[in-house]
Order: sequence, then structure tokens, then C-alpha cells
Amino acid sequence: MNMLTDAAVEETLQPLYKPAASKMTGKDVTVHYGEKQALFGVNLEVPEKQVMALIGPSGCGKSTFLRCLNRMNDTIDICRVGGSILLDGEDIYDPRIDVVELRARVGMVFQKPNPFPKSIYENVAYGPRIHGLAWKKSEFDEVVETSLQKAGLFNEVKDRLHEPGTGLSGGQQQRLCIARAIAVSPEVILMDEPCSALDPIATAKVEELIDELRQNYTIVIVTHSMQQAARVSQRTAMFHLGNLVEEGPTEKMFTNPDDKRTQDYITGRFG
Amino acid sequence: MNMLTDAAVEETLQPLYKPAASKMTGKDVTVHYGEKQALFGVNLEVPEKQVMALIGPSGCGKSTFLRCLNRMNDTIDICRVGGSILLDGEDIYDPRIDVVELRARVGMVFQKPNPFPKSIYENVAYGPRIHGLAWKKSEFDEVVETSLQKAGLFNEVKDRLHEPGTGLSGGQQQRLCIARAIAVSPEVILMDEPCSALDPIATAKVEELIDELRQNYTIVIVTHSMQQAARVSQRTAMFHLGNLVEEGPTEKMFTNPDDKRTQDYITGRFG
Amino acid sequence: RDQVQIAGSSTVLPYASIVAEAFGENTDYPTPVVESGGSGAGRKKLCEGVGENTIDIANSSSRIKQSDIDLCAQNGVKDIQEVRIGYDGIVFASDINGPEYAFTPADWHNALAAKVLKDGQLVDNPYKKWNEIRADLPDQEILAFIPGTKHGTREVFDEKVIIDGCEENGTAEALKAAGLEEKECMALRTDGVSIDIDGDYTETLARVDANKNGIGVFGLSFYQNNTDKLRVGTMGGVVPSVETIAAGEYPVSRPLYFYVKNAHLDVIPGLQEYVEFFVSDEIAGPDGPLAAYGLVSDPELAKTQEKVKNRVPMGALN
Amino acid sequence: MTPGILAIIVLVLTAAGYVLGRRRALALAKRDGARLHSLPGHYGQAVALFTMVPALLLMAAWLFLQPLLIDNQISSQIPDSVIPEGGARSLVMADVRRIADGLDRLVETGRVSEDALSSMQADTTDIRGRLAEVGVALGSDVAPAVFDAAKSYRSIADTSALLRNIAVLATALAFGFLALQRVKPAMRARNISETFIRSLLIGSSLVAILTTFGIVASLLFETIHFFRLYPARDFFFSTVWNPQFRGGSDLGILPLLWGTFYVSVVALLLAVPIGLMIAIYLAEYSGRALRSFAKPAIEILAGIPTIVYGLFALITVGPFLRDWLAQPLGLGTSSSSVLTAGLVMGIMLIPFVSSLSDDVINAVPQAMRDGSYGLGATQSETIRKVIMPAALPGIVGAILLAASRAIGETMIVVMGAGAAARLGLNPLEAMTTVTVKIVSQLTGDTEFASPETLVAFALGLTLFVFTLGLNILALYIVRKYREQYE
Amino acid sequence: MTDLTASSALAGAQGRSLFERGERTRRRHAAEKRFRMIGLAAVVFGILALFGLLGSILTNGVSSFRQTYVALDIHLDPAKLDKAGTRDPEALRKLTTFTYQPLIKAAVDRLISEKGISIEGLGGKDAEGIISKEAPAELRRFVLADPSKIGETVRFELLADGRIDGYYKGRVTMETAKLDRNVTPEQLMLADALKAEGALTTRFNWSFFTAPDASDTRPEAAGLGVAILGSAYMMLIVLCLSLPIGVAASIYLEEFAPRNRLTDIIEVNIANLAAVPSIVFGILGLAVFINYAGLPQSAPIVGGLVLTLMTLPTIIIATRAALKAVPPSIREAALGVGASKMQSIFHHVLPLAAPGILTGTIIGLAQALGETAPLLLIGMVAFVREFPAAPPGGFFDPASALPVQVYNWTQRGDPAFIERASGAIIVLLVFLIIMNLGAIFLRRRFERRW
Ligand SMILES: Nc1ncnc2c1ncn2[C@@H]1O[C@H](COP(=O)(O)OP(=O)(O)OP(=O)(O)O)[C@@H](O)[C@H]1O
Ligand SMILES: Nc1ncnc2c1ncn2[C@@H]1O[C@H](COP(=O)(O)OP(=O)(O)OP(=O)(O)O)[C@@H](O)[C@H]1O
Ligand SMILES: [Mg+2]
Ligand SMILES: [Mg+2]
Ligand SMILES: O=P([O-])([O-])[O-]
Repeated sequence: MNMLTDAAVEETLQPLYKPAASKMTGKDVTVHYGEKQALFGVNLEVPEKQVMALIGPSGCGKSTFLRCLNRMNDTIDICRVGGSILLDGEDIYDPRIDVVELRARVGMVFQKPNPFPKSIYENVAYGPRIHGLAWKKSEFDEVVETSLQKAGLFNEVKDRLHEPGTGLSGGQQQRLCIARAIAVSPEVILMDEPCSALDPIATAKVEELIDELRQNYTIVIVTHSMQQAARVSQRTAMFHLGNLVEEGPTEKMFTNPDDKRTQDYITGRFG
Repeated sequence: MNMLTDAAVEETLQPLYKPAASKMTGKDVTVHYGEKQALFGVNLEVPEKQVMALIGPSGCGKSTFLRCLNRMNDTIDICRVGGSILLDGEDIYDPRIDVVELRARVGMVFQKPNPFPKSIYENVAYGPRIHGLAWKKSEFDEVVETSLQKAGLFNEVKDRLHEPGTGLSGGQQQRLCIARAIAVSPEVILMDEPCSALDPIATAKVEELIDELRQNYTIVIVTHSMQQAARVSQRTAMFHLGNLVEEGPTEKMFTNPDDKRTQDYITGRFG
Repeated sequence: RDQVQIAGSSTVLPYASIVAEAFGENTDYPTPVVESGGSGAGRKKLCEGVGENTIDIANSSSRIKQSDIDLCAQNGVKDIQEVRIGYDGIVFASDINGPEYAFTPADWHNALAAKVLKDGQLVDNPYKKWNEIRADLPDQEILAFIPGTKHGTREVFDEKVIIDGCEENGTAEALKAAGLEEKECMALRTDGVSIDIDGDYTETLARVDANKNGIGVFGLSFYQNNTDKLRVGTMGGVVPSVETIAAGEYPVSRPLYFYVKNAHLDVIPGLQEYVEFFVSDEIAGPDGPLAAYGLVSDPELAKTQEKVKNRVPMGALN
Repeated sequence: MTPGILAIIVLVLTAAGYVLGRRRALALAKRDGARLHSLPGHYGQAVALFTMVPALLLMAAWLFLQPLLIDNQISSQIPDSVIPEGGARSLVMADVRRIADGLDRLVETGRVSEDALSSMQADTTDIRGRLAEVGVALGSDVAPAVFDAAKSYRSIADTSALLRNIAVLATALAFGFLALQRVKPAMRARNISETFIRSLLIGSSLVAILTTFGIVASLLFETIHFFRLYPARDFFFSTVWNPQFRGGSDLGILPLLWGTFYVSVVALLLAVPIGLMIAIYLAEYSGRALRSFAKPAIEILAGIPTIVYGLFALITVGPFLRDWLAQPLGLGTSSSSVLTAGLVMGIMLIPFVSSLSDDVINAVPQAMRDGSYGLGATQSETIRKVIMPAALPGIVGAILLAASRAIGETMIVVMGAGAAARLGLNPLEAMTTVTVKIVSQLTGDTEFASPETLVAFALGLTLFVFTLGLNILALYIVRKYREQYE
Repeated sequence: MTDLTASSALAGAQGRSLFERGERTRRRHAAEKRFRMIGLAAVVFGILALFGLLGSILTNGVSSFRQTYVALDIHLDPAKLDKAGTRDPEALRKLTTFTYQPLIKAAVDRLISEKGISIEGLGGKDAEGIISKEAPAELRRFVLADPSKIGETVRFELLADGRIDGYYKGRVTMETAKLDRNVTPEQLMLADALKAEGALTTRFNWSFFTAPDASDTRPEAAGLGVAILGSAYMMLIVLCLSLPIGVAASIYLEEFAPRNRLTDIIEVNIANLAAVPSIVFGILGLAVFINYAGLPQSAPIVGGLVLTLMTLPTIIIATRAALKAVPPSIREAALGVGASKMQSIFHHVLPLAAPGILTGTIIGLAQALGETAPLLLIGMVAFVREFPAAPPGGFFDPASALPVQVYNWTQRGDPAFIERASGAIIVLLVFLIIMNLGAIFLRRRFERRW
């Protein structure tokens, strides 16, 4: 509890540049998929109540690192994770750790929208239901509505809450998935290119939402859009070929990176 | 054949602004999904050997219209298409039309990457094989390599051509799908947010490729990125709630749109 | 088609297959194919018509019925020989370690009928133990495994044991007096004391094995193969055996038959020879393998041999 | 030339058509530099199909019609006088055919020359004896008129066969040639072969329909016969099943239907939960090693002959349940019971549920699981709340299949549940099912034309209609609750 | 309210150490563990049931793979076999097996006296009774094959009688022999004595797999040869017909057929066929294939066709479920590059559906392989001793089948047949496993998640 207050104090004092207390810490994280090594000793601190962006070329291991943070990689048989990752100072790969509780605290939104084959309402109510966050019908209605609203989807679907979530367009589906993640109010939200299927208006809404969520939550977002990274994140980490190239305040990364590769990647950017 | 030359001449004379001869034409296209109407009488000409971008907020019917252009909507039982769509002056919804031949001439890349659960090589070689575009192993090798190269994927996968395409990262998968579409050398290529899962470098490659392909092919691309639309397309069409709001040269659309909604959408943009 | 085809009764099957096997190894003809599938089905097949893809012989554990003969006539199967091959004894046996039983048909009727005469009254069957029926029967619970209604054996059981018993112990008269039909004699109790077996004797044996106080109804030949597991009960004081049945002392038995399609005799190679072989003394005689296996040899075998040689078709049913 | 050889020749022509068609397409493509509409193989297939299909269709039609026409013609030659009393013309015709067939064989085996045959007379030769030499069975001696009819039958059949061969081969060649001429790059060869494949697919799905027709037809006739002998009201509404040899049987279906239902429900109550849990465990929890061992191993359960289960029920489970359940609870002393048969049958049904469900569960995309885990769901929550609903239609299919098997099972019920038809609630009492009685009445010792045997057909048809109703219900339920992923 | 839910979540999980578990989480984990345990228990139950059944089959049946033989020097006495001394094959053919029985009796008696065995109470017919009733037939075959051997003394390895064989397998004991009508304790003692002398041996029983069935009096000679061939023929027919037809029908119904009343009818209809008792398929087979189409009785072709019809619904149902499970995106991908619907199905959908199809095939074939009831009506539940010819002609010859052999043997009186029935079940299961191994191997190759 001490750490929490400390972090909060620190952040209000120095909103940018100086790293806030770290919510999650990766130490020498290595990942193998079978024979193939996907991450090579990554050391990264995720600051609390800030947005951290992970950038880098396709296939460099951003998603892999992200999935390590809530142990989603556990579901891939051939995936082996080395090193350690701490959440509030506790190693989440400790055998005594409860993955379920971990994932309730570290939520995730995926790259490909994956709504459940259920109604829109049930998609959102699913998390609160399994975590026991709501009991009565009215509570569920409430949490479903707020979550959908936060994800900027409510108006579009309010008349068809009980139709299947899979009948939505791609963008709508992804926003539904975000709503679903928000509904369990996690501490950390991991987002793997959450906006890659969204139009600018929806993207703006989500970005606004991310900014809003930052008040209470720690957010790690993988993105291909430098603009997005610049807009929403306080810190940025650059990956390349499974290595963490460089990490720092977003502003600095985009204006004055230390590493040649970051420089190249960023200036090689378009629009 | 006449039309073709005419179009080519026209294009060299007036590369932009003035619409080229139209390769595909939608007349009063309406689409229903069961009860729900998704397109309301869209009239749109797709100019030959140019890139046309379809923009608009999520769920407005961009994908739906795109799928009408090569009758991919036939596969959805509840989908009914009205009006007519012409390819080189022939109605592609004419019952005498061979859908397969149509789709060989009008290729498609989808929003969600969907590689076949086969090897990378087989993914790309599949199209040429069924269309009889290659016969010998060497010819297949050739077409696979060039297609992968054009899609900017070859270097990353050249050592694992015979591993499954589904083992690639999201971005790699999508590029594989683009390579697969290119491999059959269609006349028109439809792309549904082909870059939504790509990083900037890969995106740049694809955009370059699109620009290159424009020399020989007609391209229709759905995108959420105004920048991308501006960068790659010669003409842009703006959809809203199932209606075609406005269509025109990209430059004009982005600087001086006729319609208030286009204006709003474009200025509401970020980055 | 070059082999004789036979179908019908599963009771006759063991005997027919013993003969078929011997026929195959002692002649140049191929071994006949013997199907089982029930007497009724066998006779139906026999009467399906004349020709290569119909069978030549139907085994039957009961006499052919008029409806079968009509069907035959309708399908152009005119001349049929009836060949009686011997008698099948039906025995009552219990677990080898259990007590001895000396039955009479009357005991069986008292044990299994739905309504019995007790102290001059027609009552729903009250007996639970054998010694309640007759004091010199063992002190054992009544539990009988009798053939299901699909079996020809059941018909014999009904006729020669239950109905005879019904008359013996006076129930029949009482029923008649009460204005009920004789059929009521055969109504068996349904409280789980009498258990129908739709399977075969191996199933009955397994049930007796699992219920040591149970009494099963078996064919004589089956019993003879399992004398180490079963103790046979006497009926009217007679121990069932090939000899006592042949002598007509043991009451519960029935004749077994097969029916031959005369039209096939000259055209199916080996058919006439098989028929003659079957009824020859070496096979069906009292010292032949069939008798050794438990078939009660027909005292009128010579007559049958004569008829078979002359291909005498059967006359009308009497 | 027999039809078999003719068919082989047509097939050879077909193969030739394929090669030529393919070669021609390739040659055209090279010469014109034109892009072929389809792959060269498709052109080959198209030519092959044109060669084969019309010819074979013609042949089939000919083979079907020829006997009818010839019969008609010959039949009119036969005077009424040779038709025996009470017999039918069709029987005599059967004899004619048999004789003609026998004469063919006589000639084939070289016993009689064609010339000798034409001079052969029924009143001078022992036709019956001669035919017996070649193994053709005749019911009686041959009347001269019948023999003459047989001879003209032969000659007409010969001519007809010759015509047939010519016609079929001409068709094959003509169509093949025409098709070959039509091979052009623009020819939609693939569509032709795909249309053909499609009609094959349709044909295959008709097999199921035809089977149903066949079943209904082969049951219906005897069922009608049965209802002429036995009142339908008693059959459907009587609660007593008690067949007798001497007639006067009670043949009420209700106790049998009840037994069928009861045993199946008990079996499914065991098989469905266990089967589903196995499927879930193997698909979601177990390692590859266990799974690749356990799945086929459990499938063996479906392959063990039911008689083994029957013996198991009879010898082990039955007495066990009697001694440990029925007698202590005072529920009876029967070693065969609904529970015995149900439990043992349940074991047999496990793989029907587990294997099919496992495949369906396995097919649910990983993204569904990821989505759920990402929200902090435990594995079991994911399975119960996300995967099962997604896999529901397939699972219902698997359960239906298991239920179907339960209804149709015989051996286990005979040995496990006994043969007593009874309407009761006590699961520890013996009961029996419709299927068991179908088998026992059909293979019994009763005469065929009696209601006691014919009832088997009525039982079969009733069960058929009954399960049809259940299936319609199931389809309706699946439609209502199906959830589609992606 | 938003804050409320948020804070309740906070109270629930946030800020607490990951090592502490909330009450609800504990319950959820308990549920998880229970669920998993139930799953494991189900698997264990399934496997135990299998092992239990297999174990009982094996313990009852393996003994049928061994058989007891007696080595006898038999003098082929010309005085008995060929009084005329012409060695005329025609004349020899007329001699029945009954003529050969005395030769065996003589040989056994001589063996006993040579070895100096004396057993008290050994009856007159007891000694020859330890030899199978199959033996005279064997001698007759031998002599007919080579009449010149008459007059010589030839060593034969003859089958011992079933009860003697049973004695060495524990089925028969001295105790039961006392009660048993078919064997005496003295015969068992004689067998023991012969065994001690090495004249009687128990060894592997090849003829169990190659010999045809034998009648009720000679269980020791009964084999599975005809049944194995018959089953193999039928399975060949079933596989070749039901797999293509079933898959084709499923493809049509799942991919091409318009969704309408008619396809609903077909769908219900197929599901219903699966519920039709197998004996009804026998009725159908009898009516259609034998009575209408005129195919022969007892022939594998008819059995194969009937079992095909019976297996089809299973395969169709499984295949349709598998096709349904293939994600639409795969079909779209293929269509998008210009594949025809037919190509997209045959190139992409079918391979992905293969595991499910193979499962259906495995279950369907397993069922077909073990089925007896329909064969009852088409004449295959029969005593057949002649081997069917090689296919395709052999498809039309009478044959038996493995489950039929099991069914027949379990009905016979002599308990030796029970052991043989279990042996036949083992063979059937091996047959099944061999048949399925291919399918299982293929299934593993095709199985993947996407
Ligand atoms: N399940 C898997 N099995 C094997 N290799 C994998 C798997 N998932 C990812 N990889 C490999 O690991 C490397 C890192 O993949 P990752 O998905 O983390 O990249 P990424 O940075 O997220 O790329 P993108 O921006 O395209 O999503 C890639 O080379 C990829 O091919
Ligand atoms: N298969 C379908 N069944 C029913 N409705 C559908 C289906 N596909 C799309 N729709 C509906 O049609 C409308 C247009 O969808 P479409 O996918 O064309 O939108 P879009 O412009 O491509 O959106 P996005 O940018 O999110 O992909 C949406 O309201 C959507 O919900
Ligand atoms: Mg990624
Ligand atoms: Mg879209
Ligand atoms: O089979 P059976 O007719 O003798 O009962």
C-alpha cells in the first residue's frame, strides 16, 4: 500500500520524463516458442498509472512481451518464458501465483477482435459475472451500459444488446472487446493494437478513454501508429528482433532517441 | 481492348483529377443482411488503373460494398444484393457470369488475416495452381518468391517457406495474404484494411507496392487511415450509414469536400 | 451355387452343423452352409420360391404350419419333404451344488402359474418356496428361468409341463368351473419369480450361475455338455436321458424336423446325398454322433430313410 | 459381350478421352498463347465425362428396360393353357427366364451346341435334367410352349444385347468425339466437371433418403398385414405384452416403448456427463501424450462387440447391483434390471459422446479461449461459459447419435435388462425394449404369417416414426440455441 | 454506480498481494480443481472400463491361442483301408471317417502299452476319447492326398479333445471331471502320463486363425479363418462405399444445399436413420438386396451393403459436424483468390475437417465390425466351413464374420467355446485396432488448431 501512495505522489509531482514508480517490471525476460527464441533478455519497467506504448517492426516480439505480462503465453504449449516479471513487486511467474487473479488485475484486449459467440450483453457481462462483480440484473445492466459507453459503442448497439456480438462489423467487434475488458475494472490493461480495426472517430474515442483510464489504471499498448504512441503514451519502448532497443519518455523517444535503430524506425515513418 | 488502350492513354495524359475510364461501376447498389439494410443505393465508378480508397466510420458499409465487387457476399446466406455492378461493362451479377472467373480477375485481401493452415509456400502457390498459371516447380518457386517479395515478406520467411503460414505473427500473416492475392495477378485487387495489422515499415512497403501495382491493376482499398487514403489513392469515396456521401479526387476530398459530413469526418481526424 | 444352403431353427443348428461337417469331410461335395435365424424365418425363406438364390432346406424345431405351406404353394414351391430327425429333450436343471429336485408338472404349474388352486380356492399364486408347494421338495425359493415366448421350447414347456400340470393339480377344472378358458392355465405369474430368457441356453446357464437357487430350462444336449455345473431334476420320477426319452418315459420332449424343397433335389449338387446322409444310421442312429451329442434318436428312423430315398413329399397337415 | 465387359470398354474409352482432352487443351493453350478457362485436367475430365456418362446412362436404362420389354413380348406368346391352376403368368415367366438362362449356360459350357439347341424339343429331351447339369433348378418338367418361349426369349435377348452394345459404344464414341471437338480455351471445362461432381454429391445425399424409403417400404407391407390380423388400437394402447404360440396374444407396444425410453435415459445419464467430461479433459486439459493415447483407447469401447457388454452385464453388473443395491433397498431380487442394462450400455456409448464432442471442442478457435482467459476466467469457466455454448450444435449431434445407438441396441438389453415387458418405475426390475422384441419375434419359432412374428415389423415402423419425432424436436432445439462463432 | 462496481472490484482484487487469495477466488479455484478432477476421473473411468473389459476378455480368451496336441504313430492299416490292395482313389474316397477311428484307437492303445502306462479304471473308449473327433478327418485327408502311404506308420500331431485341452487351461479339473459326462478323471490321468512322456504338448495354435469353424462336438478344431476373411471383405466394402458416399452427402448438405424445408427433412431423416435398430437394416437388406436384386444369401457383398447403409448416418453426422466447425474465413480466403466453391471445399475445408470425418469413420466402422443383428436376416449368421474365393468373386461366396462367430460360439453347449468366443473377440479387437490405426494416424496429422 505504501508503494501505491508513493507512486501517486511521485506522479502528481512529475507527470512526465521521470519514471513513475513501476507497476510491472520485466527482468531478463526471454521467450522461446519451441526452438525459436522470440525475446532476448528484455528489462523493462512499466510505470504505474501511465500509458506505455510498445513499438517496433512487425514480428519483433511486442505481442509476445505483452502476453507475458498477464501470462497469456501459458496457453501456448510450446511457449517457455524465462527471467521474471513483477507486479507490485511480486513475481507473477511464481508458482504460488494465481493466474486467474493475475489476469483479473491485468486485463487484455487482443489484436484480432474475438467476441464470444453470445449476445453483446452477455459478452460484456461475462467478466463481471465470473468475478462476482455484479449480482443483480440491474447491476449487470449498469456495468454493461457504462462499459459499452466508455468503449464508444453503446449508441450503436443499444437496440440490439441481445443480438450476437459476432454479427457486428470488425470495428464494432473490437470495441465490444474493449468494453468487455473494461467491465472487470482491472489495474493494468494490456492492449494489443486495439485500434487497428477502428476508424478514426472510434479510435479517438478509445484514445480518449485510454487517457481517462490512465487516472486509475496502468496501461500497456502495442501500436503500429507512431502518432498513436505519441498521442496516448507517456513512455515508449522500442523493440527490434526480440530485443528491447530503448525505452524512455515518449517525448524524448520521438524527438531525440538514443539508439540509431529507433531513430531509423521513427524517421522511416509515414504520416 | 479498345477501352483498355483508351484508359491507358487517358491516364498518361491526365494522371489525376479527371476520372479515368471506369473499370467497375456500381449502379444503385443496395445490400440487405436479412432484414437489415446495409447499403442504400450506392452509385460509384471505380476508375481503371487507379487506386480508390473507401473511407467512413466503422459499420458504414465499406466492407459490404467492397465484397459486392467480387461477389464475396454470395457466401453469406442472408445477404441480398440489389442494383447492378459492372466490370468492363459486364454485369457481374448476371446469372451467366462465372463467379470463379470473376474472383480470379477481382482478387481480395481481407480485414482479418486468414492464411490457409498450410505452409507459407503453399499459401502463395495455391492461386497459381488452381488457375494453371504455373506448371513446373521452378515456375512456382518463381511466382512464390516474387509475390512474397512484392508483399515485403520474403526476407523474413525465406528460410521457413515450408512451415505453416498460421505460425506467423499477425502482421506477417496479413502480408502473406497479400502475397497470396498478388500471386494470381488479378485485374482488380480489393483490399479491406490490408494494413490494419501492419507496422509502418511493412505498411510503407505495401503502400509502395500498391503504387507499383497501380501501373497494371485497378485497386480498391478500404482504410481507416486518412493518411493512407491520402497517400495511396487517386480517388476517395466517403460512406456514411450505408450511403455514399461523396466521391472525388482524393486531393479535392481532403482539401475541399462538398459534403458537410465528409468535412466533419476528415477534420475530426487525428494525426 | 455349388453348396447346399440350409436355414432355420437354432435348436436344430448344432445337429445340422455336425452333419454338415461330417458330410463335407466324407464326400467331395462342399460343406453345406447352415444358417440359424429361427424356425419361422427358416420356413419363410424356404417358401420364398424355387431357384438358386433360395435355400434348399429349412430346419425347424416345430412342425411346419399351414400358413407356411400356403405361402410355399403361392410361390411355386410345390413338393416339400418333411424329415423328422429325432427328439429334443427338455430338462430342468439347477446349480450342481444345490439340492436335488424331483418335480411333477403339477409342481411347476403351482410354482409358476398366475392363479393356482390352494385349499380348493383359486388364488393368486402365494408360493414363495418349493417346499410350500409340496413338503418333499427342497426348502428353496422359487426362481425359474424359462425360455422366452420366441422359443419353440416354450411351446413344449407350456403344453407338456404347465398345461399338463394344470390338469394334474386340478386347477384346470377349477378354472373351467369359474367360467374361465383353458388358456388361463398358461398365464404365468409376473412378480419376477418366472423369468423369460430370450437368449439361449448359455444365458440361462449364466443366470443359474448368478442365482444359485434358480432353476433353468435346458435342452438335453446342452445339459449333457455341462453335467459338471448343473444338477438335473427328475420329472415324474424319470431322469431325463436319451434312453428314457426314446422309450417315451420322460414326458417333456419334442420332435425336430427339416423340410426339403424337392424341386432342388436334382439341381443342387449334393442335396439328395446330404439328406440321405443325415438320416443314415451312422449319423442319426442311436450310436451315431447326433445321439452322442444329445439328440434322441427317432425309433422310426428306417421309415424316414425309406421316404427320403423315394423323395416322398409330405401330405396335408393333420 | 457381357454388360461388365461393355462397362470396362466404356471406361477405357473414358480414360482415353481424359488423356486426349487434356492434351488438346494444352496444345491449344500453347499455340494460341491463350489463357485457358480451366486447368488442362478439367478439359480432360470434361471429355471423359461426356464419353462415360451418356453411355453408361444409356446402358443402365437399357439393362433396366430390356427385361421388361422382352417379358412383355414373350409373355404374350404363352398360352393360358400352360399356366397352372392357381399359378400366375409371372411365375411361368420366371421359369422361362430360368430356362433361357440355363440354355445359355449349356451352350457356354459346351454341353450343347447352338444348332443342337435349336432342334431341341421339350417333348423329346429331358430339359429339366439337362439344365440340372449346369445347376439351374427347375420346379417341374418343362411344357413345350414354355420351352419355345424360352428359346425365343433367348434369341430376342441376344439381338437386344447386340443392339445394346452397339448403341452404348456409339454413344460413348460420339459424345467423346463431340466433346473433344468442343475443347477450346473458352470452354468452361471446370464447370462441367464440377456440375458433375455436384450431381454425384446430390446423388450421395439421396442414398440416405432412398434408405429411408427402403426401410419404410420393407416394413410397411408387413405392418399392414399385421394390422389386418391384430387391432391397431390394442397394439398402440394396450399395456400388456404377452405373445402366445396358440394365438390370442397381447401385443401392446406401450411397455416396450417405456422400457426403451427408460433404458436409454439411464444409459445417457451415464454416457453424456462422462463422455462430455472426457471430451473436455482431453481437448482442454490433458497433455498431447495422454490425449493421443486416451482418445483412440476410449474409442475401442465403441468397437467391443455388444455381446461382450451383454455378458458383462449378465455376469458382473447384474448380480452386483442385485446384491448391493436392490436387495438392501428392498427393491427387488432381479439380477437383470433397467439399471444394469442402462449402466453397461452407458459405458459403450461413452466414446460416441466423447470422441465427437472432443473434435467439436477442439475446433473452437483459440481466440475464444484467449478472450476468456484475458478476462481472468479460469479454465473451467472458459469451458463452461464460452466453449460449450460455441460447440453446442456439434455436442447435441453427438448426444443424439448416442441416444440413437441406445435405442437401437439389442444384446446388452437382452442380457442386462431381461426379456420381461413391464411398465414400471423401479429401475431395479427387469424390463425390455422395442428393439429386443423386434429381434426375438423375428427370429422366433412362430410361423411367419402370424401376428406374433409380423408384430416385429409394426414395432420397427412405430419406433421409426417415434424416433423421427424425437429428431425433429432435437433439430428444433438446436436451431433455437445454436451460437455461431467467428 | 460505475464507481461502485469499480470500487467493489478494487476491494476484490486490486492492491492485494497476488499471493493472497480472495474468498471468491478460492472458491473459483476449488471449482476449477473439481472440474478438472471430474474430467480426469471421467477419463480414468473410461480407461478403466476399457481395461476392465479388455482384461476380462483377455483372461478368458488368450488361452484359445494355445492348444493341446498328442503325437501319435498311426499305422495306416491296409487291411482296414484297402482290402483289395488297389490303392484305387475312387474306392478310398468311399471310405468314411468312421473307418479311420479304429486306427486311432489302435495307435493310442499301442502308445499306452509301449510307454507302460497303466491307469486303473480306464474304460474301453476312454483312451481314444482323448483325441479330437477331428482326427479321423485329418487321417482321411492325408490318405486321400497320398494313397501310397497306406501300409506305413506315420507320425501325426493330432488335436487333443477339448476337455483334455481344458484340463491344461484350468477349465476342467479332476473334481469337475468326476461329474462331467464327457470326460473321466482317468482320461485326465492318462493325459498327464502322456504329457510326462512328452507325447502330449500344449503349444501355439495357428489353426485358430486359419481353420474354419467346427461343429459343436469339436471345439478344439474350431477356427476363425472364414470369419476373418468374411469380416475383411465386408469391411472393405463398407469402407469403400460408406466413406465416399457419406462424405459426399455431407458436403452437399453442409456446403451446397440451400437451407430449406427439403434439407431439413434430409437432415432429420439422416439423424433418424442413426436411430434405426440394426436389425431393421437386416430386414431392408433381405427385402432389397436378396429378394429384389437377387444377390446371394450369406454373402459378404450383401453384408457389406447392409452395414454400409447402417454406417452412413454415423459418418454423415460426424462429417457434417466437422465441416461446420471449419471457420468461414478459410472458405473466404480460398474464394478470394478465385477458387471455385468446389475447390475451396476439396482443397481447404475437407483437410481441416478430416479429423472429425475420421472419428466418424472409426466409430462407424467399429460399429459395423461388431454388428450381428442385421447379418442374422441375410443369412450370414451361419455355420460356414468353405472359404470364400478371392475378391471380387469371393464377395458373392458364403462367408461368416467375426461377430457372428462370437455370437455362435457363445450359444454352444460346450464350455470350450466360451474360451474360443473370447479369443475371437480378441482377434476382432486386434482387427479393429489395425483398421483404426491408419485412421488415427491420419487424424493426428490433420489435427490442428487455428
Ligand atoms: N504461437 C507461436 N508459435 C511460434 N512462433 C510464434 C508464435 N507467436 C509468435 N511467434 C513468432 O515470434 C516472433 C514474435 O511474434 P510477435 O507476435 O510477438 O510479434 P509482434 O511484434 O507482435 O508482431 P506484429 O506487429 O506483426 O503483431 C515472430 O517471429 C513470430 O513468428
Ligand atoms: N454477416 C453479417 N450479418 C449481419 N449484419 C452484418 C454482417 N456483416 C456486416 N453486417 C452489418 O452491416 C453493416 C455494415 O458492415 P460493414 O462490415 O460493411 O462495415 P465497415 O464499414 O466495413 O465497418 P468496419 O470499418 O468496422 O469494418 C454493419 O452495421 C454490420 O453490423
Ligand atoms: Mg503482434
Ligand atoms: Mg469492414
Ligand atoms: O430357433 P428355434 O426356432 O429352434 O427356437
